[in-house]
Amino acid sequence: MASYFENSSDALVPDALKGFARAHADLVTLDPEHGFLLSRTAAPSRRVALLSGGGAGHEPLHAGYVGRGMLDAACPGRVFASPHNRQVYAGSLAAARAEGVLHIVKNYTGDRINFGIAAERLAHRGVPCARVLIDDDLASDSADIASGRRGTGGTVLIEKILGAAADTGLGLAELQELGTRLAARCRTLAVASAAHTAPTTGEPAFPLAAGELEYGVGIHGERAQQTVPREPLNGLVERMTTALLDALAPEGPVIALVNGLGAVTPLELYAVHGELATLLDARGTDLARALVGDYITALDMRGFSVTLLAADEEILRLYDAPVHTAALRW
Amino acid sequence: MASYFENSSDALVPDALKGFARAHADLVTLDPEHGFLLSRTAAPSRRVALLSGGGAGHEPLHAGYVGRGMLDAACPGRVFASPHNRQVYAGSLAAARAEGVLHIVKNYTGDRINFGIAAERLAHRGVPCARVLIDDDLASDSADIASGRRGTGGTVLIEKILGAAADTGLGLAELQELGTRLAARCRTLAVASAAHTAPTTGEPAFPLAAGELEYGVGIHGERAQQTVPREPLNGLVERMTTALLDALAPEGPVIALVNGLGAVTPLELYAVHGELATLLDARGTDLARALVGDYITALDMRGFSVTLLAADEEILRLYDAPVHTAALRW
Amino acid sequence: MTTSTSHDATATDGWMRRFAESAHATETRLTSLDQQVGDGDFGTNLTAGADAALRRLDQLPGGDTDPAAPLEAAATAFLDEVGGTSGPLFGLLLQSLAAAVAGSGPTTVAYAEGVTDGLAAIRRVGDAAPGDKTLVDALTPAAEALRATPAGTPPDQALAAAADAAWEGVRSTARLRARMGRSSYLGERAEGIPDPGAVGVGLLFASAQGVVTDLDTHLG
Amino acid sequence: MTTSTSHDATATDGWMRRFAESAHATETRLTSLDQQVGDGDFGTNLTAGADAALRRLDQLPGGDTDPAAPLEAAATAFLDEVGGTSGPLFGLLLQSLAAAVAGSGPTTVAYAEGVTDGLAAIRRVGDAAPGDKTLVDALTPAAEALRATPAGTPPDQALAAAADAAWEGVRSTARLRARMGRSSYLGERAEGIPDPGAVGVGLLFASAQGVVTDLDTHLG
Ligand SMILES: Nc1ncnc2c1ncn2[C@@H]1O[C@H](COP(=O)(O)OP(=O)(O)O)[C@@H](O)[C@H]1O
Ligand SMILES: Nc1ncnc2c1ncn2[C@@H]1O[C@H](COP(=O)(O)OP(=O)(O)O)[C@@H](O)[C@H]1O
Ligand SMILES: [Mg+2]
Ligand SMILES: [Mg+2]
Ligand SMILES: [Mg+2]
Ligand SMILES: [Mg+2]
Repeated sequence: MASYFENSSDALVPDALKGFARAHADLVTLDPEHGFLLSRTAAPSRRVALLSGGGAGHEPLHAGYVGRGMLDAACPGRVFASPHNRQVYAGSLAAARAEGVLHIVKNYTGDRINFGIAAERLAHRGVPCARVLIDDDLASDSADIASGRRGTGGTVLIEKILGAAADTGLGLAELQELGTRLAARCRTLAVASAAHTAPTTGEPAFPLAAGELEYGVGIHGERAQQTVPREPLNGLVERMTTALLDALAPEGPVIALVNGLGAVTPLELYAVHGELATLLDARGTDLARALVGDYITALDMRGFSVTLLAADEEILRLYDAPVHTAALRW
Repeated sequence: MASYFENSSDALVPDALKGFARAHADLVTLDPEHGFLLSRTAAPSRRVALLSGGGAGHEPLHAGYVGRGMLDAACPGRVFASPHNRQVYAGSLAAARAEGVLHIVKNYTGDRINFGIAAERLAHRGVPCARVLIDDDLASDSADIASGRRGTGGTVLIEKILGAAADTGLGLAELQELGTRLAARCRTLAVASAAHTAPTTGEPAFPLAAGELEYGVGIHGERAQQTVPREPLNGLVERMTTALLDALAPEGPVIALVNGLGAVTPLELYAVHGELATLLDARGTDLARALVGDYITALDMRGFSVTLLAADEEILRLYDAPVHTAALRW
Repeated sequence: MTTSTSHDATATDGWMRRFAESAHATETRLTSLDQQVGDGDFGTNLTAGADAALRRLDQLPGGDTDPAAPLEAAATAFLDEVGGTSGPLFGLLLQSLAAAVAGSGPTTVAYAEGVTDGLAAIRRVGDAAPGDKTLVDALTPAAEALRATPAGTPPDQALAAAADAAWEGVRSTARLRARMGRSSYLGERAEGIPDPGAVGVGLLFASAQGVVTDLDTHLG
Repeated sequence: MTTSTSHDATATDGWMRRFAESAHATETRLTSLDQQVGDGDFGTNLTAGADAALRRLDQLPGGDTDPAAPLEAAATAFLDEVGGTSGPLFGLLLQSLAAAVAGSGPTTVAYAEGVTDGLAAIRRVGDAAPGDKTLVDALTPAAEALRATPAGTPPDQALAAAADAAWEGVRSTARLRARMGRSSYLGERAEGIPDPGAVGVGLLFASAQGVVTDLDTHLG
């Protein structure tokens, strides 16, 4: 018997969507037939709708980011599985503004294909559509991996910033250009001390000894390329921060996301944030903004990720713009 | 080696507080010597300060609720241990308004004694002080338990509502009366499918077979009085809801809190919420407001709690008033 | 088997129905191919799409004379109701065919244009190039054959040429090592086995002439 | 041992210093009592408070003539620097004593008032009643003894009477089954053993006269 609280493993995602739509009826509507969530509060100033989606199991991503100042629609697939192109197509038709719809897609083959098919269908219907591909995961930055870096924590920050940009009335090409620029300025690293519970077996998705850490995990419970011995938090965060700074070489302020992958506690996340802030201070990097909490998860994986986005004044201004969704508000 | 990400087990709470204060420097200041957090944004209209506290390990409670419209100060103890009376005393002195300070205390012997000692000290200093005792846990409602019901999920709702009431300029006795009335109208039940990781051993705090559930757990990883076989979610939530409604017999609208105890996923919590809403609809109970998420945790326990508060128009109005803290905003 | 010098709604409807029959007739064989180079669900995915297409064909208004309608119905069925990678890709191909037919009528030129557009869409979406051991390896020669057919050629004859070219492409995939999709993880072990998605493309074009029940003659 | 007909700052300072010495002299025995009925840390908690009090006494300005100051210093030490249940409860008692002395001088009447207030605070905070096998069982008779002492009695004599009454209370706890605090979980197993917190109260009052090194005479 699986250890998830559910009626059946097939029912969990649709049941959760129903409950989500009920809890946030002021913010979203659910189309249960096509399986997408639509914002009820998107700004009238938008000329282009923002739509994202991907496998379930990463909540609050993406459903939690539908609402004013962020996404117009979200299409959740089954757990860790791409949404069907039909969901994306139907959600895009429902959300599209006068100048079309921008797809924010995390770089996974299934997601690329299904969003791509939806985009082809939209083109047949005459609905303008463009894509921003998020590929911020530093651990998959390797010549061996033909499919490219995975999309992870950066998605949250980029969806926020693009939401604010869409509210200012930018057009499709401008939003795509901004999103692509943001993706290039964003890198993430994740570690885990225990795997998520596999929905099918109720057992940990992979074994990991007490003294070991997976260094460079993704958000689907796949093992990392490196298993390393545990070390005190300051050393671990220093290693991650150094790698991120080396990859990004930020010249201006940075925005940080210290993200829980599911079962890690807020105590630990805030301790990570403290170490990160101390390290950035010491290196003279301006930690201008930060989010600490569970923003993009991998079911109940026991781990965390650190994302840095090299910002500038314009990006900070967009980041600071008001947002009101189930999971992000200011 | 413990499975928490930390520098050492003694350092986790102080490190987390430092990181929290850094991440939310716009909302709180930390007094590291005395170990309390103080709001930077409390409304000037308040005549009485609201202070809460308790063992760490329940984050975002209470630190996450310091800020405009909720707490003026929070005093976290070590993990699952009462704060020292000195923290409460010093925090109260720093926070107190013209008409004193209200202590919101969860009903545990250690917390009662330490908040009580602080109150005696405040009286010696001439600072008016009163207490609201939260004892909403239905599972500990038994003639055998001389110490009375434990304080759990209701704390979050009551701190929110009292915060709004304090902002309207109520006096100490009025706030105490309101808080006591709210506590009487609030009940919680919690279940778990796996214990939290014991900080000292890195092992689950108690064993639980795959097919079993602890029915009626608290927030300190103590076992429940009942171990029951797992069942589909709708049956489980129905059992919990029936017990809560029997205890409260609400005649008007209710406010619900569907709360994760740590490692349970948002998917599961929203599925719980969907079941709860369906049951309340069927019984003609008006589910007027709801919160779904991790609001009061037990480290990384795999479980959830359901809280119902029997509201009325006045309580709903206070609940709806704006709040801006690290963990609760509208 | 129908042979006519020009296509109409009856012809495109018959083509799609025969495609469904061919999928069912070869399902076991398709499953076993995908078991050898993939995850074994290609047969199920293709027949699921075929059945969904039949349901939609049956719902078209009787006596409908729009030759694009059956293609459009099949396209929507594959796009909307099939999981996996191949189903929606077949949907894209059928959608382009339907669009071209809707624009220029059910002519050889429209088929050439539709298949060319469909191939381009599939490549945009799936990022596979010829030689990657995917259905692109059957679709590319089929599109070339159609474009090479003189404009006046009857559509059935043009589609027969496309089928021949597609089967040739299918046979070429048996010699390839996969680079895209699931079978790319198998390396050498997939050599010698034709790509199931490519076989599906062969079935599509061949079904314009008649139902395919025997794959062996085509896989050679 | 000092005996004087009226207390001053030297007397209260000496009292607190002797209390610290008594705690150290009996620490091992206190530890073993708390091991039998509690978690074994009472001896450590009491000496930690005593040492913190000594540090604060040493920091008082030399020649300070305020008799409440040593009591206040000890109160803050126990309130602020000791964990566990008993430390801060002793702090509450000392705080009430200091407040009464600050109000009415170091008189018998002030001590009676301070101990009575301190007991009330401890009961408000800890919810224990007489008979629950806690330090309340030593403090209650001590407060009664002080209140029964005529107003003109020298403070040392009044405190000696309080000590006698406290020790009587301590001996009574050996016959009780615990209802509050940790030892309540032990049921019958704690019978026959006096409550360590109550012993601490005996030590406090007895230290007004002199350092206690031998507990056995008092535990009887
Ligand atoms: N990126 C791609 N581009 C084009 N065709 C592809 C691609 N990836 C896989 N295919 C085709 O899909 C076929 C497998 O389809 P199917 O079994 O339905 O999908 P899945 O691999 O998801 O189980 C392969 O034989 C191949 O022809
Ligand atoms: N509720 C209470 N009220 C008054 N005194 C109490 C109470 N609970 C415990 N005590 C006293 O505290 C003593 C134990 O103190 P100590 O060992 O410092 O605390 P802990 O039990 O936390 O380890 C007991 O012997 C008893 O006299
Ligand atoms: Mg397959
Ligand atoms: Mg498959
Ligand atoms: Mg003890
Ligand atoms: Mg102790």
